[in-house]
Amino acid sequence: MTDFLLAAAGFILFTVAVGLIRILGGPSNADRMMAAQLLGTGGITSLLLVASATGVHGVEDVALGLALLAAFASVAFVNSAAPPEPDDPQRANGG
Amino acid sequence: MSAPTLAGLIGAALVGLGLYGLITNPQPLRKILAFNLIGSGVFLLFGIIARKGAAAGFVADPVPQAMVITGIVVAFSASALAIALVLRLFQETGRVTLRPDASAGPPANGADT
Amino acid sequence: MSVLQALDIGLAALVLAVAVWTIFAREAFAAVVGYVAYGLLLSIVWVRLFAVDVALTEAAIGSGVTGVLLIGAAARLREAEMAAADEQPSEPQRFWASFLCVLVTLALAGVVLSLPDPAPTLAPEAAQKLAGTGLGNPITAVLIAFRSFDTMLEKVVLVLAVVGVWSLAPDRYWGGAPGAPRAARPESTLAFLAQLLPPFGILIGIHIFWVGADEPGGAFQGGAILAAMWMITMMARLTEAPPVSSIWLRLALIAGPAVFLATGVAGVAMASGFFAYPAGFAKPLILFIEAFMTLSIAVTLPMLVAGPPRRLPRR
Amino acid sequence: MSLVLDILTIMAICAGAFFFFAGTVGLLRFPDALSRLHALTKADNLGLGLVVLGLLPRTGSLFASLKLVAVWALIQLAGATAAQLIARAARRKGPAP
Repeated sequence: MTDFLLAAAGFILFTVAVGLIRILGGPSNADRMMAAQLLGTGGITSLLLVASATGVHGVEDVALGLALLAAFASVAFVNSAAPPEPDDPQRANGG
Repeated sequence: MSAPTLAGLIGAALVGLGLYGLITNPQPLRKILAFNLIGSGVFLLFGIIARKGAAAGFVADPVPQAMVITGIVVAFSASALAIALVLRLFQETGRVTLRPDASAGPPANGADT
Repeated sequence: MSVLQALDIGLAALVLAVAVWTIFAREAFAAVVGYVAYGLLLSIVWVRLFAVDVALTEAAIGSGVTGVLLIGAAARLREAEMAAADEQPSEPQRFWASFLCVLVTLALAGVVLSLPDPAPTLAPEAAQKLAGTGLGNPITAVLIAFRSFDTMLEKVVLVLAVVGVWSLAPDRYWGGAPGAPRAARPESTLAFLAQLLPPFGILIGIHIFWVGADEPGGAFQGGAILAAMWMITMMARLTEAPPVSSIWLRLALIAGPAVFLATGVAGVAMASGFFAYPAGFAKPLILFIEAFMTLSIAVTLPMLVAGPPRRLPRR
Repeated sequence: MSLVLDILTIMAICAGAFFFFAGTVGLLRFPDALSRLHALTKADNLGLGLVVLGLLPRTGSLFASLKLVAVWALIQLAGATAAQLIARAARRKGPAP
């Protein structure tokens, strides 16, 4: 049973990670964010499986914290599309 | 190879990788990321010492773990300060270069000096 | 090779791959997304090292406040960073840099491989003194009882970082509110999330702080989650960042270190010395200190992310 | 009884792993951002949900089981809102070309 749980954890982690590494290159920032979101869910899943298999206690709270904050990167990404702050130099002369 | 040793080797590789990024990446934000990689590599080295020091019924030595927790919080506050500095530099000059010979860029609109 | 070993090696390869991406990606935004993913993978590594407290800290700080801080900065600096990317160092410089880095890595790897097993450890001492504190979680005991001075100073570092960030404000904004990370316009989806999440988040944050006495958790982890909850209400424009001149904000920022230091000084009179707790009262005192520390961390982290004041002060 | 539970665990986790696989394949193969998002949310909802279902018999206490269910519920919420937000950003063509 332990080996099965570990194998499942490895399988899930690797499918989502392959997705992440492939998608980090783009095409768009929205795609990168999606890949990170998928890795977040897959990561939590593998964390629970690994903890259940290796008998580490208290991992539910780690998963709970990660699940609570899962949307934060995406929210920050969407907010970052906001227009520049009034004090920022114009984007056009940034270089 | 045991899990702690493996984690220690990743830690060593992360320190090297982060150091390379810190030296060669010209952008300040990337340097901050690289510096954080070095930090997490060092934390992992602490982690293996903690795990290998498991004794007295504990799965790992609590002292290095507590130091890593302190370290993570301090690393975050240092990164936040560094990013605030970079953003201020950008506000003032419109660029974020660290080259000493680069003169101030186009005048920033409305920024105080 | 067992399944567990295969998983460990795979996880190690993955962490390294994402780290390499973070260093070598062309665009800053892609590197930052890589770094956020890296933080999540790292918390799995910490669980494999049986360091659940550290995994919890990494999860709470790494995926909440750090992500918001870095993604916001990457978006604002996009063009400027692109321009700076042209200043790549020359070939020989890169060669010598990589040479140095390989040397450092090899030296550290040598140290790792030559570590004695079992390593020198303070676990027996910690276990022996743990009973005197009444706590069940040795890491909380180390943080708040055995190395309390260290932890108190670390709180001071957080306050100093806030002072440093605030001191970057242009003069005319001094006393105003920070430009909190926020949406360009109110969005109903985001507001929905920001209304639904905090009740659960506050519950979970306080739970993690409270169980920290006996199980993995504690003031940092709980405080970081509470901080994230305050931040999402600011990001959804449901709340505004308070002006830096607010007396309540300042009191909340220093409450943790101040109570900690006061308790430590009181130890000179009430117990055996500086930062000593009177016998029998250790656990309630530790929880008392941790409660204020949780509050301070919950206020400090969003202030660090929000940056210096960017709004004119109200007169 | 425990054999039945073990079989349930194995079946649920296998099904969950399949949804993660499908989600990644969708992320890599679908032509546009919105369909990729569609594939992604399936993995969020069903992948994690089925794995949590499979792990429930293995948790020691009722409280731990409740926490697992809460993890799933929170990921549902995060996944649904993040998908909405990313979709809107993608339709605005995103912040960067």
